[in-house]
Amino acid sequence: MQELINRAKELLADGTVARVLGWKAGDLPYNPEPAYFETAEALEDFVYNGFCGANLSKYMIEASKMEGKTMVCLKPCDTYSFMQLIKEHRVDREKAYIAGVGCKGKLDIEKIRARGIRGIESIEGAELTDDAETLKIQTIYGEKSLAYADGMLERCHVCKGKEHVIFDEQIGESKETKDAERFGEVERIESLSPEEKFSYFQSELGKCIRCNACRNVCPACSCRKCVFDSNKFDSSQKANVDSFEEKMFHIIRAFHVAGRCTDCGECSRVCPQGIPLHLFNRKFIKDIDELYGEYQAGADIDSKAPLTDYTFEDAEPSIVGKRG
Amino acid sequence: MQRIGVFVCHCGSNIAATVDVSKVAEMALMEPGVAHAEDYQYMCSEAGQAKIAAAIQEKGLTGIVVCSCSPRMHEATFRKAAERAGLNPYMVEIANIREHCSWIHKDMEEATKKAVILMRAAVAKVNLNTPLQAGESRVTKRALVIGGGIAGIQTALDIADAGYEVDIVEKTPSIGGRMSQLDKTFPTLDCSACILTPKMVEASAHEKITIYTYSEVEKVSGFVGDFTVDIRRKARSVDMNKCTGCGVCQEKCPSKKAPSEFNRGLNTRSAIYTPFAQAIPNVPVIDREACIKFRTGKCGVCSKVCQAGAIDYEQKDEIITEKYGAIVVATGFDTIKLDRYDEYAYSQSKDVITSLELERVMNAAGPTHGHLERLSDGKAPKEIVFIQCVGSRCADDRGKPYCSKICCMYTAKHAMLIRDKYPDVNVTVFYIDVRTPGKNFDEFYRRAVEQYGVNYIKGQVGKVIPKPDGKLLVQGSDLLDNRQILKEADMVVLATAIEPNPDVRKIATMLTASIDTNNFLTEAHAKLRPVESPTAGIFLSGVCQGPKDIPETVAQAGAAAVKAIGLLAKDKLMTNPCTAHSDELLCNGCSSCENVCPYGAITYEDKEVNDHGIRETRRIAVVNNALCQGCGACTVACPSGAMDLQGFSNRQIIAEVDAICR
Amino acid sequence: MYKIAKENLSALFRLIAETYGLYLPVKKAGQTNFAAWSEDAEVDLMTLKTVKSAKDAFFPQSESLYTVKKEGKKMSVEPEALKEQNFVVFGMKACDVRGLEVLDKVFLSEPVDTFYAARRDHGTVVALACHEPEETCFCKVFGVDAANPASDVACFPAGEELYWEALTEKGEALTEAVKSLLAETDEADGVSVEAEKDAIHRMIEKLPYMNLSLEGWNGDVLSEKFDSPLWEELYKPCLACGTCTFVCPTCQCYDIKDYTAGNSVSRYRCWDSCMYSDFTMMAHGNNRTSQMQRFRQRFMHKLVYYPANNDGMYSCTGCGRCVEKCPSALNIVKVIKAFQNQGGEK
Amino acid sequence: MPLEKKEFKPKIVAFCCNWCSYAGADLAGSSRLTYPADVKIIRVPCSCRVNPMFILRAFEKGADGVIMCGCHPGDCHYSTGNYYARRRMTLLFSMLDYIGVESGRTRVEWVSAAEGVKFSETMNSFVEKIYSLGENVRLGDLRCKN
Repeated sequence: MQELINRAKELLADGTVARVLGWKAGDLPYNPEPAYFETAEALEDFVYNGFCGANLSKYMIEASKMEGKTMVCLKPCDTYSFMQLIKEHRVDREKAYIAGVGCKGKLDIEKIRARGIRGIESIEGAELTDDAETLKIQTIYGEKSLAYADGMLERCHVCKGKEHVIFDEQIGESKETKDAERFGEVERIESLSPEEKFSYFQSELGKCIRCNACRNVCPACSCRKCVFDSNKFDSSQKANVDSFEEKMFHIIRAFHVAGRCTDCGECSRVCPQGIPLHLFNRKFIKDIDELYGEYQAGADIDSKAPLTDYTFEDAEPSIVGKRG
Repeated sequence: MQRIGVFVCHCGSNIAATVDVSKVAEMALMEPGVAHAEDYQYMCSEAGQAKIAAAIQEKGLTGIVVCSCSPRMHEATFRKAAERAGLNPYMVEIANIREHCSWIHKDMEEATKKAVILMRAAVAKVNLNTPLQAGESRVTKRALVIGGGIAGIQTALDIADAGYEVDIVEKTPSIGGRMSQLDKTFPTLDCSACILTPKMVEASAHEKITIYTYSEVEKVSGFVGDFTVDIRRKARSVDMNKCTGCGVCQEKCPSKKAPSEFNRGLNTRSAIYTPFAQAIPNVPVIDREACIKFRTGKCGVCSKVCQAGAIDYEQKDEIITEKYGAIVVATGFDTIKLDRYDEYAYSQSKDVITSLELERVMNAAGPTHGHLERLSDGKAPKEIVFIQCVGSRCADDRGKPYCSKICCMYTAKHAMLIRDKYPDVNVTVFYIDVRTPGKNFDEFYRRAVEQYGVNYIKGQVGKVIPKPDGKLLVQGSDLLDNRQILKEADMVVLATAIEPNPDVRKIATMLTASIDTNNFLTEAHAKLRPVESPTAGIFLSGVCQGPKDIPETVAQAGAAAVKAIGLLAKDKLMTNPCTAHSDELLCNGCSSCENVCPYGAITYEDKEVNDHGIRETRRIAVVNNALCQGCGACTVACPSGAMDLQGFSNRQIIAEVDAICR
Repeated sequence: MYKIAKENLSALFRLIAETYGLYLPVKKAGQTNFAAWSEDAEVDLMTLKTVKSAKDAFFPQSESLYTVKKEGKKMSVEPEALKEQNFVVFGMKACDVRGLEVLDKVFLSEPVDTFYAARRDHGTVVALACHEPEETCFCKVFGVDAANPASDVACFPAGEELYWEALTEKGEALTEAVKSLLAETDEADGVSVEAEKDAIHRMIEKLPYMNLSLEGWNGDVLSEKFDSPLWEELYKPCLACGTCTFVCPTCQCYDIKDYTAGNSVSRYRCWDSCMYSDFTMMAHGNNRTSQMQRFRQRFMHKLVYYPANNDGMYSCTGCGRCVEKCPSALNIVKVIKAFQNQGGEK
Repeated sequence: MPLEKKEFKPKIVAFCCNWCSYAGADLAGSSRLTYPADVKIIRVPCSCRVNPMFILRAFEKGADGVIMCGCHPGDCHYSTGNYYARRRMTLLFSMLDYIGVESGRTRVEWVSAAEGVKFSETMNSFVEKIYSLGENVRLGDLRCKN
């Protein structure tokens, strides 16, 4: 982290960048917030640790409109989102100085809370430099501990790899965290009966409060105005009078980002109701991989997106019924 | 709020017999926005149109719905009627209660209910219609004809005679097509070459016609009036300007083993060749696969003997890009492959041949110099059996379901010619039906039977068995006498089904012209627009549209030419106003729409916008309305809904969905 | 005061449900929210904070107001019936109970929101003292006592017992209805309840946000706060999602929308969020055009406008849900602290 | 006393492209090839105009089945529209299947202007399938059910 701060100070000092986009220490041990830093003094509050899960690439849409370059701290998976945004002309590459920051897996406070750990005073072992495999958590109800991996975000268990697909320089080390199959859960659901599938999604989506956190955090959902907010389709927004509205919203949202979603997992991270929203996107990714060839959105700048491409021999929609 | 008029057509009894039309009109009055509703016997008639006009003017209607036949029939009629009455023509919607309702349902109550729903959907849509203005686009006064057979030649001549430039693109080294391979033509027995060659010469000499032989259409873009076409001129290896057509190169060429395409592979030709003596242009090409120079680098005889110095081994394919206002497809046909008809022993015996091969055998310039002989041993046949409908009218997927149309007549021709020239040869024809609907056709056939004693047997041949002595044993049945027939023959001739040239699929895709399951190009209307493709600016000439004989082909070629001329005669075309447009406040500039646009109609501009007080420069999609054809691919690719299609807007379609599901 | 063994709670719920509608924290697909009780519902009283506050029970996220039906050319309007059945909300916490007080001031003052009023009239709140307060809690800052919820019935969990104390007439009525399951208490019980309350108070003192100061936040500082350059800094990480407003026990803004269902149109209202760009959108556009303005609005409303109009009562209860749920780790505490620090520096 | 069962009359929306399938439906009509009146056709310029939102919208408003017809691959009037439509619908249908909606409720069929018979056969078989699946209860807004 110190290396990152030092580098940020240098780049600010020599005028390479006008500001730094990173994370500012929070007032609790686990809530650093995305923040801009314009001076060396401000960087005193800079933090980069296991709780810096937020994908900062979407902030670059606004930062691209600002005067001068922004040094943006992107984790390996965040760089895919950034690349995709360049591809869609939503960010300006020239306005970004990309610090590819190392990553050893990001933590999910909800996972820690789910262990019944509450009244948290301090957390040890969440620093990037720590080699500790265990989180030591001091609470007002006593000290607790948790294996780092057990506190990790779902997405880190199926990590795409620790390579930055785009960067100006790489700072800090990474550690492999992948220990699960990316499509394991999707396959499990696929194997259920229609009734079981339906009841699974009914209960998950039944929690949705239409708060739009998933949409607003999503780097692929970068529309200036979402269709659900405009009158173009006469589509419902905010309301959840009927359970259909959540289904409509989440299916269409996933469809709109299909072939563009990098599987960054932010949607699931921010969902206040803990809905595994990535399962929608990942289903599309799996289908695209199987039907149209493997495709990783944001891996490159010039590939054709699966939904704006075709071949004569493409599978017919009837394949859906046939696959069983 | 719109003031909508609903007009329900009885279509005589076509609609009224199954749909309670007055009930539909009555129900229409319940719909929001409907200010007027009536039903009438024939809405498309003068009187019907007058009713519409009167209602528009008297009731101040802002939109109308006509519940009638398919919009593909009379949408244009009603739009014009509305326009004459002062209403924007795009404020008209059609509810198709004939083809989609009265004609397919029997129960009156059910059909009426459905008609009401279709009316509602149309009313819901027209409530959201907005007046649209058609734009204009220019017409390039030049036509392209794809295929240089008799169809293409005739079309090109007719267009050129009307004063327009025409280019013919022909895949093979010479124009002439299938007709040039024929010996005689029915029912007059004219020599095919004698009547074709003057046409070929006329085309090549015509100042308005440019012929690209040994060339193929590579890419087509644009739209009616303004197509841009890339033509690949394959490397001929002979300089067209220098070659005098003396033919010495062909004579001296040491490689003479390539099968002659023109003679259907029955003999061979040299590596440097013109397909036939009357070829136009009379400039040979080098078949690089067969040429020793190209295969081994050694040889070069042709270059040495060519006094004009026309041989150019370095020549490369050349791409020409040209603009056209109209395109005529005249890609013709080929006979089907017979590998799935093993029972006729075509692949086993040289003496089993197709009728087209027989044409070459009977032709003086053919492999046997016009002598009727067995290809296996050169002996004169005494017994010839013709088998009809090989692959035509076929119920299974080995052949074609359709009648190839020309076989009955050319078989009668062949039988007659053989009996005439070789009276000692017995000719037997196995047929399913003999079809002779054409001027002088049946007379022709009867002459074959009555005057020339051709033995016609109604029945099919099950098997042809080559015997060790070289004879062919034909096993057939005589359906009229209900008996099995075993017949020894010296030659068997198969009336092989014809199919559209296999290349037509590729060409149809480039032209976005639709094609049917048999690869024949679809006409815009089977009866009323038989020479036009549904794709504007594309016309159909000859067998690419369906099986035809020469006179029909020539007639259709002329008809296609007239349609093309009609288009080229216009200076401007009205464009379809149902094009896409992008809402600049919603556009993200993400390029998704651009990536799916087949016409390159979408570009991006950095534009200053005022988004509710926020002024900024944004990358915004801009649609070129002259290029946009209104498919709507972009509207779905656009995640924000910024792209919408006029005339088929998101809200209009949703209104229809809602009305139907109500 | 009465008591009931915790193991008898399901019997209690069954009994309540015989005469009342019953809403209580139910765990569904891993998350606990207030929901209607049923025999197979997974009741979860262990989770301190439901994801959404309990305000749903009185001010549902979406509710129909009336339906317009059309037959032929005739239209008819059918207003939605007001709540008539008595119901109990069991397991609310002191902060959420305070949330209702905030909503009352909005919805029960003229013009009275009849839908809300009907629900308040028919609803009985059974609140639970907070057994184990968490680091995100700061209700004490707003004068809420987590150990003594001000409800119709207050319950105190201690050991294997749940102590039951009716505080209002409605509470008495409910107590009467379930008396068969309640046991009388003695002095020893009183001691354990007091011990539990003390324990809660002691824990609350240890919480990180206890020293948060509201000094300087009142109706008099309107323009000073409004014009502060700090907002430009603070709002930046905000994603403009509505999570904070949707989990908040006091956010009361709603939107009114129409739904066309074939032959009828229903007019309904649903929670809106001042974080959304179309919030208070009018024909001429929007009076808050930037996210900074929208962000500022939320906190100004909670800490300045509302107290200015309601005798100094803040419309934040310190429940800490926004602290837990904000995807960008923003929250009202950070805002208050930012102004505090700035004050200090000056 | 057995409850009187209301006869199930499905609502079926068919999106047909103007150039092939709508013309195919016209041909079915002029050839008097019947299919059930439950099918209502919406004309769109091309299958690529069909937004997944339209399909979900139809289900929302009470449709029991939605079918989309377009030109055969390779024959699109706009050259490529049906290729995009094919991918879009494949993914959408797969998603619907994934969340437990019966895959028989959605279908794509390529019908040319010459295939009146196929149009009629397709509609007959699709309607039959919808009858066998019964009323759509998994997608759809309850407010539209009454």
